[in-house]
Amino acid sequence: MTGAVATVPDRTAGPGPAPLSRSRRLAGPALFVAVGLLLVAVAPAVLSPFRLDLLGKYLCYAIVAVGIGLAWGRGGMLTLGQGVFFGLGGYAMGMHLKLREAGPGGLPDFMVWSGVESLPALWRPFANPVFALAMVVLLPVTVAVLLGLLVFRQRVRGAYFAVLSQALAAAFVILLVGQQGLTGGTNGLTNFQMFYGLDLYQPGDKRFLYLVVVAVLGTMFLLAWQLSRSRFGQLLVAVRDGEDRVRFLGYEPAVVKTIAFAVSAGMAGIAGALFVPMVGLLSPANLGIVASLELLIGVAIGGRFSLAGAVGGALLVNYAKTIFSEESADNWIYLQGAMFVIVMIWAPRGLAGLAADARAAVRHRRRPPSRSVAAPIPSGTPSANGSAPPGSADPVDPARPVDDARPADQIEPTGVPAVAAQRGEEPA
Amino acid sequence: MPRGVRKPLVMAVAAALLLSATGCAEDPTAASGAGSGSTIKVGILHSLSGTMAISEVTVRDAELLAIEEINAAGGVLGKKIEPVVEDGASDWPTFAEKAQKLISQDKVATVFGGWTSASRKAMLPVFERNKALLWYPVQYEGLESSPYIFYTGATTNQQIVPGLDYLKEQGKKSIFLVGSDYVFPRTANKIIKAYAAANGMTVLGEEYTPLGHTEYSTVVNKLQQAKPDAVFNTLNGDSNVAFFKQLRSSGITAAAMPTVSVSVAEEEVVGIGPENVAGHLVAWNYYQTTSGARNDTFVKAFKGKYGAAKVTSDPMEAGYNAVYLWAESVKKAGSVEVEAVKKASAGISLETPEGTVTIDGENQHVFKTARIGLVQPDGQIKEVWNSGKPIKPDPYLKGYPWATGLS
Amino acid sequence: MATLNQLVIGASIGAVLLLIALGLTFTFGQMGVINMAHGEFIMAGAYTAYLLQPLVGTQSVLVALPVAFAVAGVLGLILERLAIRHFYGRPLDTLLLTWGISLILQQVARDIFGAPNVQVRAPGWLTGGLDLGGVRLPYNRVFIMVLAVGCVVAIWLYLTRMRHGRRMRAVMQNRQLAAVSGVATERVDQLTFFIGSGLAGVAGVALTLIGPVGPTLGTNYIVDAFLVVVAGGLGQLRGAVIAAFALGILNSFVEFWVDNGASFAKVVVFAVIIAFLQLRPQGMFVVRTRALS
Amino acid sequence: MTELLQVRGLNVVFSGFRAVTDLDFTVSAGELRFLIGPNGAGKTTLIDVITGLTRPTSGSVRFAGEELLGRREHQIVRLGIGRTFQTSVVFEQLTVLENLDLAATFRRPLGTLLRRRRGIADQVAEAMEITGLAELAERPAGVLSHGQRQWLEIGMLLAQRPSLLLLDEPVAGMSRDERARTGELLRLVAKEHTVIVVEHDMDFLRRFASTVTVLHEGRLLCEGTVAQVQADPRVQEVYLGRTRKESAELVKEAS
Repeated sequence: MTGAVATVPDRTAGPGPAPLSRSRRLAGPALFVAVGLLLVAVAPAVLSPFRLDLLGKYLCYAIVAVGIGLAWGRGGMLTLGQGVFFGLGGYAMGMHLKLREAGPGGLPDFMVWSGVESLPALWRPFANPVFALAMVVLLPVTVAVLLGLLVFRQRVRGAYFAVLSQALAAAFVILLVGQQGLTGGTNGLTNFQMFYGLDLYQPGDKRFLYLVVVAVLGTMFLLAWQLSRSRFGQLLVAVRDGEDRVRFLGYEPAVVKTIAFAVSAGMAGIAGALFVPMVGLLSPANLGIVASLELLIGVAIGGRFSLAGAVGGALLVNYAKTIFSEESADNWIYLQGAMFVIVMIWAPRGLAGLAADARAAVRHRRRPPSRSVAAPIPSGTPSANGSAPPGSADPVDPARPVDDARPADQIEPTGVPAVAAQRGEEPA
Repeated sequence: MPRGVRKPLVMAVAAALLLSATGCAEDPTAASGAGSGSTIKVGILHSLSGTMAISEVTVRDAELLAIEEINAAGGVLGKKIEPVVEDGASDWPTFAEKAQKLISQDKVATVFGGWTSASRKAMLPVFERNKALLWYPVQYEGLESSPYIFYTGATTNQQIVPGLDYLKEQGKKSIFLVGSDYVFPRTANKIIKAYAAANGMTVLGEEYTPLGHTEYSTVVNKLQQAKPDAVFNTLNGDSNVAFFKQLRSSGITAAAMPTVSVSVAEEEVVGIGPENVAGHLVAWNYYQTTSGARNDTFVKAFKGKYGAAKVTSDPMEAGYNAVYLWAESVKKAGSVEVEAVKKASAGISLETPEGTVTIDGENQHVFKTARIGLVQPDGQIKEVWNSGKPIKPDPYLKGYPWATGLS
Repeated sequence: MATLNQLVIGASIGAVLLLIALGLTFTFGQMGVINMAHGEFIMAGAYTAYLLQPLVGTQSVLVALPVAFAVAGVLGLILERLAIRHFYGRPLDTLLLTWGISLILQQVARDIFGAPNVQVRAPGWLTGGLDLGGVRLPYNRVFIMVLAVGCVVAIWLYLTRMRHGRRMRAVMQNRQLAAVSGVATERVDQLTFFIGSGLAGVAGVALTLIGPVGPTLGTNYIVDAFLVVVAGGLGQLRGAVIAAFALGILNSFVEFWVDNGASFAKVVVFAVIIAFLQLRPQGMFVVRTRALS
Repeated sequence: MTELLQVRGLNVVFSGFRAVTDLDFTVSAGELRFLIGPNGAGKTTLIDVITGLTRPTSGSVRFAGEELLGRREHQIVRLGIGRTFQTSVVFEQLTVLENLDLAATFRRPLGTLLRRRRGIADQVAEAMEITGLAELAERPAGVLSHGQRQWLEIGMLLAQRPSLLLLDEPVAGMSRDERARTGELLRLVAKEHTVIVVEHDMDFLRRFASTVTVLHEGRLLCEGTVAQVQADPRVQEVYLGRTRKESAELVKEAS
């Protein structure tokens, strides 16, 4: 009755998360270790340097995918501007590397042919390797926090947020392109030689860089995994499924969303910073609307509700793009487009959803996977007019394990807050 | 084995298979490309999708035509040329990726490709690193001379400077610069401003619009306010269509305010609509109407292969020439080996649709004749001036005193 | 004088924005479908005008208006039937789906019509301009403005005077209530998609007068169109009209007063929309349904 | 008794429609107050204003001396005011336990947010006990029946440890048994909390209400015990003095 902000210690007695059978509990870590071994030990041995470079590039995209999985899959924020954060991290790193290799007068090559005579003040601090590394994370996080607080506090969400984040990507590209002397314009930053002592022209050093990318991906994955199994992760899912209801749990959903958004932005920034030495160039084309959509589509295809699905999807989509376009330079767009359409229609929860259904079918033998695949799932944000999406009458997928913390698991959003309807808001 | 663990293993095995399949894609027999075997592989790398496909698809067509013709005439070194076509997808990193693929997977002898400066800048380190050859067929902004790139389009002193000379000759005292916001227009305009300052011309304004921009009424209004004697237009692609349509409907005539365009060729004229651009000037090294038997056969062959309604244009011709110049160099070198070809290429001279072109061994650009053309109502371009003889390429404009300090 | 001229230009840019966004206010507004293929429906309208050209000569633009409406409308209907109807209740997913479809449609156009732009001749009577005391307004701009206003009026009449239209409005405002009141929402959705896509076709025809006609035509306009709808408020005809003209005029003035302003104007427009949403988070006009007690 | 909630001079206008007019309303600490009135009387609007969902045109709402107007919803919750909704909203993907735990979370230090839940906190256990949901702790909230959901919502409120609870039609749509159970729950809750209940159900009202406030067309009509209110001719007019048909409907709705 006092209502004091007393903190209550957790009781140690009583049931924790439901115990799982040992094999199921080990499945996730086993998969993690298996994929890790494959990437660390098998891939470098089997693949040619060219293919290993490509795999490294896909892994950079997979790092972004982990962030998207967090922001979109868990948090329901359909971010179409992830390229912006990727770009901010990438440019921070690219600027540093360019300064390291600057020609006469300490100017990067493109400034010379753009007619810039002295190094712009904006560039100077990036000569410091530590500053550059810090900016790789801080720049995207800052932009994400600013944007997040501006739009989420105003309860801009769903399609509105999607369109705004897309416009952000468009505006960012235009800004970058317009400042040719500062950013290299459409060309972007190209022709990198060294990366923190690694010679990017040496296959051995390049392989080491690849391993760094694998390690970063693993770390980011574990970070996102821990976040989503924590209370914060539950809160995030709660915000996704009933943002307005969360206010009445004493939380400002805008803050919860902004944090998740900022974390995903930071991951994208780190991915961009690794992309630069891995691929050897960064241009506005890598961060525009199309690039941002491609980042997203990988997550959608892999399965946005599963972090592992997001990673797998990013790898698969980029691999498919390479292979399709190599096999059929004239018609690969058809293949790519068809892949998106088919997956979105027939596997709305992505390949990870299919896998979960298959598992469930094997385990229960009571519901064929086709039914739950065809069952529509609600979008990441609640439809605020209170219309329950079809299928939400039976919102609990038998495939959903009690413990939702394991990365490969599915958390489907449902939740149809009546609060929103009372506020007279439009469907988002 | 517990059931839960089996699945990850299955996935791991599947992933291993996938990876090894990728590895297998590196067919060891692909090494045949560079000379052994019965064919010589060459790469063709242009955007076949995305926004740049508008321009690049026909360049690929012209390059394939040249390969077909050379093969019909017996190929080079007794072998047929086998093109490997890749899509740059209007995306610069993709250009770099595919260039690397052509070099290390397909082991091609050379690559013909690129259009935008950005795609060239993205590919440049790939070719330099692998010591492989790129033939780049489009006019560009100069200030570059990579030992592993051959530039068969015009550099600035073969297109922009003659265009300015022509305007000066016509007594135009004031100009307005309109361009797309990317590297070529910005660099070109820097050169134009230096030229104008040295030649008593005033630059009344400089406007850049984003690539793909289609709303030009404000730019046209600025032109109306500034009233320049002429407009120097470095817009690219789609934007030209919108610009000329809107320029015309605003009542500005070519007679009152002529524009000189450096990225509008026969092909673009079709898309703009000849009636919208008739009477305006363009600066190139080749037109479909350029006289000469060699051009007649080129135009005839191109229409024969791709349809009578097709037109030929400067970048297509430059791509077509690039294949012939490479083949000529290979014949002279007696090998497709890169250093040998580079060495042999110096001074190679060829009768091409645009006239005689010669490779300048110094910078791997080619001597080209500059031509100013007037767009005709039928969509063709009539030459109104030419430089008389091929101009020596000077990518850094070292021979122009007013240009010191530009690079 | 230049200022007046810019005002006129702003209004004509606004008319273009309105035309391309009008269809979206329906599909995005009513059904929450983020139709990335809307740009390709615009493209389909433009190519319709191109295809009719050899048949009906230079008046093709006029003939093309209704035909393009039908062509794009049917395309939209097909899309709705085959794909989008599986997506109701999860509108955000439609974005990815329709993006895939837009990629395919672009490639189809490239394979049918070739990668380069094609030409659509404007009728002779659209080539001149109207002199308003020193300010010249090209006839094709007048035509686009009249067309935009005409479309708005037609839609408004349809929504308020026709039975079908009133049903559509009912579904827009409260889908569930409409459904339980006996409105066949599925039919209404089909009709909405037909009309929304058809309007894109009309916009495509109009755009042939001032811009390029090629496979990537739609990508030039799609982001602007979405911004208009977001600024205007979902499903709000009035909001879309005001937003389109406000953004058009803002654009034209920023571009005119700032040197090299075309790029800058786009950034400013984005910033203004973010700022605007601070004041009006749900767009300009929100349907108010009073809190139920 | 100390006045916990004071509403003074409240006016709420929705685009010309006056939902609440010059309303004064006071609730003392420890009270169990029922809020009744016909549709459109302004009951839910009043609750919306108190909890920050609706911004009034003018007036003041003070809670334990603090002005509530101008605060955002979550800040008001943190002051110790919790509410439920007519249509219960729980997080269907989360289990009952997780729902309750989440509701209790904001009183914990920030660091616990980043950790996984281990064990059950005291207030969560209490809330489960009092609502009788302990057996369903590990079930996803999505499988609960309508009544169970309402109890879960009330449980979530209790886990928040609020000092004022606002319940918006807690028994609407419930079966007779469920209503009785909810009434018992209400009695238990009211022992330790101040509670305001919006309710239509006359039967429920008679059985569990102590003080009743009647709203009509946005104004305070009268206030008093159930008996006083029922005897008030104005109330009878509002409820019964209409056409028979309407009253019949009202009765139907209430039952």
